Amino acid sequence: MQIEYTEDQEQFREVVSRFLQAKSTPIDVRRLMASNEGYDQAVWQQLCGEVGLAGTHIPEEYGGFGFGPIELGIVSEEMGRHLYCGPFFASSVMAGYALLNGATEAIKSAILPDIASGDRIATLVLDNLNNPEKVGSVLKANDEHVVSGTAPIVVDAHIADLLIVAASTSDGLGLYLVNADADGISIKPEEALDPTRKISRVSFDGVSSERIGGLNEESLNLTWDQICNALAHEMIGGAQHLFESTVEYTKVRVQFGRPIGSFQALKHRCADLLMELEFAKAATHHAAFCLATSEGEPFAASMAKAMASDTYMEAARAGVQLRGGIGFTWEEDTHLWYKRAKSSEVFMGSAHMHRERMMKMIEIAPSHNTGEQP
Amino acid sequence: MQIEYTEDQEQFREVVSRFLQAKSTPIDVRRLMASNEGYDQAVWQQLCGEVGLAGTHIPEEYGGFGFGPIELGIVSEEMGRHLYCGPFFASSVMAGYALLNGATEAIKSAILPDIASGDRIATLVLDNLNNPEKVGSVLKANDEHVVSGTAPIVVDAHIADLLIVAASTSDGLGLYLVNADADGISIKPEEALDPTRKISRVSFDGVSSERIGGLNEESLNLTWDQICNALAHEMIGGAQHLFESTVEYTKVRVQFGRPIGSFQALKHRCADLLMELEFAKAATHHAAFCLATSEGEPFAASMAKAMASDTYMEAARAGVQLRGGIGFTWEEDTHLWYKRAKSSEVFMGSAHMHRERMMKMIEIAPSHNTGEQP
Amino acid sequence: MNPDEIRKEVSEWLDANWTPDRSLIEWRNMLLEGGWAAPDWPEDCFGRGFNAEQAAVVNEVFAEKGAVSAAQVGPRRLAAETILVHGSEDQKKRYLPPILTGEHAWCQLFSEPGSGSDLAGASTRAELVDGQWIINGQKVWNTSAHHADYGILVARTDWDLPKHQGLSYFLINMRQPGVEARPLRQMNGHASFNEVFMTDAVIPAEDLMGGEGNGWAIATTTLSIERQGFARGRTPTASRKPTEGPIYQELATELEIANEPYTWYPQREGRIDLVLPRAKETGAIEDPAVRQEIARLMCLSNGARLAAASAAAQRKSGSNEVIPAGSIGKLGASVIARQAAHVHTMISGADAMLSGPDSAEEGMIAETLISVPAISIAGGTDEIQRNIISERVLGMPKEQRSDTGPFRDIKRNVT
Amino acid sequence: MNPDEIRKEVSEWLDANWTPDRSLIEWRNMLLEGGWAAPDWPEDCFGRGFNAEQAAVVNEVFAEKGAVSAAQVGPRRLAAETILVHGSEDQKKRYLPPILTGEHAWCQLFSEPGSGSDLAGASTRAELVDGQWIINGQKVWNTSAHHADYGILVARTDWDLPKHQGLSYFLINMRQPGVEARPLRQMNGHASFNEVFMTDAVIPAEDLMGGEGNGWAIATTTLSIERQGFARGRTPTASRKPTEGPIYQELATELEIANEPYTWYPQREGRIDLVLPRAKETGAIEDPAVRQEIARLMCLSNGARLAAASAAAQRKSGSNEVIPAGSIGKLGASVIARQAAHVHTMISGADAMLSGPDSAEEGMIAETLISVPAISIAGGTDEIQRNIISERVLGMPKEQRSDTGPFRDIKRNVT
Repeated sequence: MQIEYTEDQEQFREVVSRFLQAKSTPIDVRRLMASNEGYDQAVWQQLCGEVGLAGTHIPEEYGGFGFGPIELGIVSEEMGRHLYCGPFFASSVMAGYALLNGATEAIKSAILPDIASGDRIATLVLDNLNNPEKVGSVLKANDEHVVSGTAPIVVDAHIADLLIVAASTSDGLGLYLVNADADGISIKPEEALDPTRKISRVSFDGVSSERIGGLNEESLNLTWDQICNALAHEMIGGAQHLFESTVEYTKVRVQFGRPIGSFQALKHRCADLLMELEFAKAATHHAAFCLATSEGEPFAASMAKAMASDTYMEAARAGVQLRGGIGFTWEEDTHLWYKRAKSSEVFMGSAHMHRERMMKMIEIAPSHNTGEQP
Repeated sequence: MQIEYTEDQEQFREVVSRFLQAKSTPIDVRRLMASNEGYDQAVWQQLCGEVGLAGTHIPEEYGGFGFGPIELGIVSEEMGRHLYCGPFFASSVMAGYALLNGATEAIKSAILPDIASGDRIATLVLDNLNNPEKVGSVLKANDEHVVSGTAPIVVDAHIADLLIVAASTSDGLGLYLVNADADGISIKPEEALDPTRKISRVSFDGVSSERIGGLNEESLNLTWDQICNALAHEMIGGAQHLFESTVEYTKVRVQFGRPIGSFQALKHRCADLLMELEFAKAATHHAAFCLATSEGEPFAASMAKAMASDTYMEAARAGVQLRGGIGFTWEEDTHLWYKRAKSSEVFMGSAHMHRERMMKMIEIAPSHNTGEQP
Repeated sequence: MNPDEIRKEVSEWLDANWTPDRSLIEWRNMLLEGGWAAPDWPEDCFGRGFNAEQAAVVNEVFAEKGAVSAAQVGPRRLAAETILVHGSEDQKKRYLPPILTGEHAWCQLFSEPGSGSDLAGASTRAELVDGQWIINGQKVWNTSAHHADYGILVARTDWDLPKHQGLSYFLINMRQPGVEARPLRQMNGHASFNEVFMTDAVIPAEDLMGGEGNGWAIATTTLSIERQGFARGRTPTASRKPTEGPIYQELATELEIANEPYTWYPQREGRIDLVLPRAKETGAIEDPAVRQEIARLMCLSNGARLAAASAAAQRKSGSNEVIPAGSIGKLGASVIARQAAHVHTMISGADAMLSGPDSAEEGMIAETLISVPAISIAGGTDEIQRNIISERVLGMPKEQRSDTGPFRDIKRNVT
Repeated sequence: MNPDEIRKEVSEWLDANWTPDRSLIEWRNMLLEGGWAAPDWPEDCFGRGFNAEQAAVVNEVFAEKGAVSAAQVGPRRLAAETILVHGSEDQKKRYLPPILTGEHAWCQLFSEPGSGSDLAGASTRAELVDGQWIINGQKVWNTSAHHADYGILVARTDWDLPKHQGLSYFLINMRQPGVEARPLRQMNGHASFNEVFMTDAVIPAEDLMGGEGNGWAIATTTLSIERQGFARGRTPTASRKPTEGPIYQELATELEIANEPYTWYPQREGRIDLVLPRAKETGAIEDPAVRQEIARLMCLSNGARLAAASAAAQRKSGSNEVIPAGSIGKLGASVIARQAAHVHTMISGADAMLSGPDSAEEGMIAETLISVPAISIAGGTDEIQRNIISERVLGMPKEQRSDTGPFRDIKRNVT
């Protein structure tokens, strides 16, 4: 199983990283999280236009770069590191993958180019963000494509032009397309624990919409895995930022006449955390390679999300704790990542759901590698 | 909820402790664990005769001291501390409680005095040591009191005179009395992970026996709780010994020109362990008070066993780890307690079974104290 | 006096004197004269020398009758109990009565931006100029400082002595031009602490407490009182009687101000009380993996409660065994809060992404999730508690110090 | 050479030379002459200068053809690879060939009863008397010392220098009257280590390696080789061909002796391979709480495997990023083994009370439960690994040392 990035991929990371370092500083993040929109339109246009990131994983025939889960992982990792605020995840990742896996050819050709170019913002409306098995339990569509029900948490719906709605029908889970301003749709912005990722409650009161396809068990699970792969990368990027900044802090902060990083309790905590982080990072990169090649463990994405969840929170807890009181202040930046860690922990399934999901996959395919020593 | 020992109880502890300190040294333990019998008959007779411990919790009318779960806890705690090797737990605690809760008056009067005096050794034959709900799934008795089936793990059966057998019948769980040398019984000593507590596989090939009573759900659970209470005390005693000896070791062992106990990693590990130990000890003592008064949380014994299991193992791991290579040698005494900790962890239900059992009890009685702040 | 005698005496006294129609200050002055403002204080110092059990009876009767007691909430108690131990007669007479009556609010001025865990590394400067102490420096984490009339202050009076010896303990008037308190916002959005800037602030010579250079020893008393509070938790108790009458208005205002910084403290402690209700409401209690974690939480929280009770009983019975209830309880509170947050997260699932009044328990779950990190920092970090436990209780050897010798030569943060 | 060329050459050579009818020593001497005994060694030193990938091809072909390779198992490889780096030409010539042919077994003599984690605190004494080194002292944890012909020894040659500077590295003949190896029994009943007592043991002057006082630097090389072995795990690989013929008899005997100390090593690592089969067999896999723990274990073990692969890939590509694969892998092995033991305990329930051949997996589960504590100690404790990671990788500041100055003045254990 290949686990190395190519030189091209490393260069791509460098480009993304430089852009975000300039455009998504903690000052930008604080400004955007305090705003209603939650993103900077000019930066979004640059990101889509000049850098072209919104189409990273969208095939060239639909106006994208035609890269795969690995490059999308690179973009996501850097966005997580810099806590990028914008509709990338909702539009490109969530809506994009749902369309790629479940929409008709005509719809893909009609919509994906706008998503890839950033000209239109889409989001994926799921009525359950805990478990793919539960998707479709609230949102229903009848045979006339009238959608009803409420999705309590939809990322970036407040700025979306298009809603891609997964609703259950008499023949499984259907995908529906509606304009965000269609009659009968209510989009209510919610206070989010993590104010850097805006969420809304979206209700459908008998909304007439267009059926654009559907997701069966396999394609729903694939979509979930692909979204989790991007999310896990984002989380690993955030965890790395927290970890690195925390270690640096312990080297300069003095207490009892010595840098606190010289105290063994802190050193050992950082060492354990580095181990956890290296493991989670390797598992996450591996998930991207598995998705890219359709090889490897079927549970690779769930494993990555489970490990990223635990590791990001552990890095966040250490980030606050090792800074002491300063770490708990609003003024210090640590809490920005802490909140993203906490919110991401439960987004698209908690570690505990993903561990159970891993086990189900293993039971189906018991011969798969479970990690024993050679 | 009273959580203090009386002066009498403290003095009782002192007596028990002095006796065991003299009679159950690590040298004794090593001698007995290497022997087939696993106990010293002379010490056992002193313990039963002079000190009278075998009847601690057996009512005076049956020849015991008439003490309760608190005093039994004290005895068990000291035995755990000194790793006493002998049939106390099997005969007095396990068989004793089963008889007290489930046997007819006539049988109690006939047998308990011998158990209290140590003149006869009994043991309780359970076909399942994991979960009270599963007791009786293998051992069966027919209406003619013929017992069949195998109990894979029976403590001290190899030296028992009497077997008290719990077997399922057409009218629930029955208690049966058989002599250990009765026809059709096979007692096969097994190698035990903890050689200080001998165990055997006991098979009944259609053994005619005497029905002496039975255990309903309530009395079976009470018996299980009482045994767990004694066991948790034994475990806390062992954990305390490990903890104290380990902390002392770190004060004298020098590496890098300083006592290893001055390294913060070790100090903090010991501090965490002290906390865990204090919590588990308090919960265990509390369980005894609850059983003594029939008040308090119904899950107190399960809570104690769960906490004692985790804490004893943690103390055992630290005991080996903080001694380094020396701690892993046969020559050092730490492994004696380590093996007792590991074996006790799963005896009468693992921490994980007991946590689930706690939750079941809470669901039945949701108003019970769950430990929230006042 | 036995409990029954106390119950009789306090009941009679309240029956004769208590009415909700007096002003708060008038009533509390009566309490003070009657000896009921602080019955657990010494008889020669406004109290009756009651032990904890006896004092509990007094509180019990007050609660039953709905009678207002002396001012309790906030850092004033830390100040009062420290003054009680270390203050001069004059300081006790001047400062303790207005604390009990509620006329004076206090704050604690110990931590500095450069010395958090290392409190003894304080570098706020106190210089004796013309018979007065002139104070310059910055303090932080000062609960209620913006409402406080006075502060207990640790400042450095000698830079050539070793760090613990150069500190002195002052009682400082906060209502003076040289003192400025600014609110400090926390990651959970509350601003219950302050930063306090002192620029040529003035303290009269007589408000140095316990002698120059003894600041550290006295601060240790305050910290130990504080730690015990942490281990106990500090949810204010409510009166059992309906509370109508003018005095209750005044009291409500007093409590509102005094309690404001503490509204998120129950969330900081993990809101264990919400775990079972939420688990049942969401159905998460059906999940065996969640059940394991709830049970673990209950083990911890019951264990902590029982261990604290056992330690208290042993203290009462005068046992010699050292049980560091304060530090163990404080460390336990951290572990419990962390496990509670873990369990709440499992129970909520993706709903934990929401906060604000629409979210679970009107936002209290969300506030819990972003408040628990404070419990393992405030009042001495977990790391400091583990040092205390290992060194003072277990007697494990101290590390070689890097902060000996004259304070001015010790490496410290550039601030 | 590219893989195909190598495959061709080694295949042809084996086709021309390999037969299981030769004696082991005869065959291995041929290997040595042919340059196939250690193809990854330098060309001027019995090898061909192959990189790891190239060497893997050679192993592959040997395995396919069932050809016996040079002696591999046991501490001999630690000795050989250290001599390869630090030995004199004379030492390489004298010692390396008999290691490869299997004529000489070696052991490692580093740890002492008084210096375990603190290896540089060794106090075994080496004194130069009449042109020979006279050795006195005790070593411990010496795998296979009772079978060894030679040992790599760290001993103190100067007591007045700081501790790291007073050590020298020796190659010692174990077959002499002054050396006694006694087996040391472990808590799991195995006795795979020895204590070695040296009483006026003799080492010729030419068997000091790398110059007097350079012992610590050379020992570091050995330790780093050892750590990487830990991180990799070390289950010997088997040949793929049926193995009949006299040479296999000899080889089996060699391996039996050499592998005997390692029979419990897979148990020490937690026997992850048995987790799923046991969970299914017992039905424990139906329990969601057990499933969570199994999944956690799989996350850890896959994470460790993938992180090691990623580090190896980066090393190969010459990346500058420092990934301390050895220490992280070693620390990971501890966490994994502990979690595996936890899972095995959950799966077994009360059956974990049993051991011996009748118990689960012919006693291998029981042996696992009492062997895992070793993994976090042997080859450098978890604590030492965390020090290495935090200081060398993360660049966190070192603690003030208590063991500077002349070694004779440093506090140490009374032995």
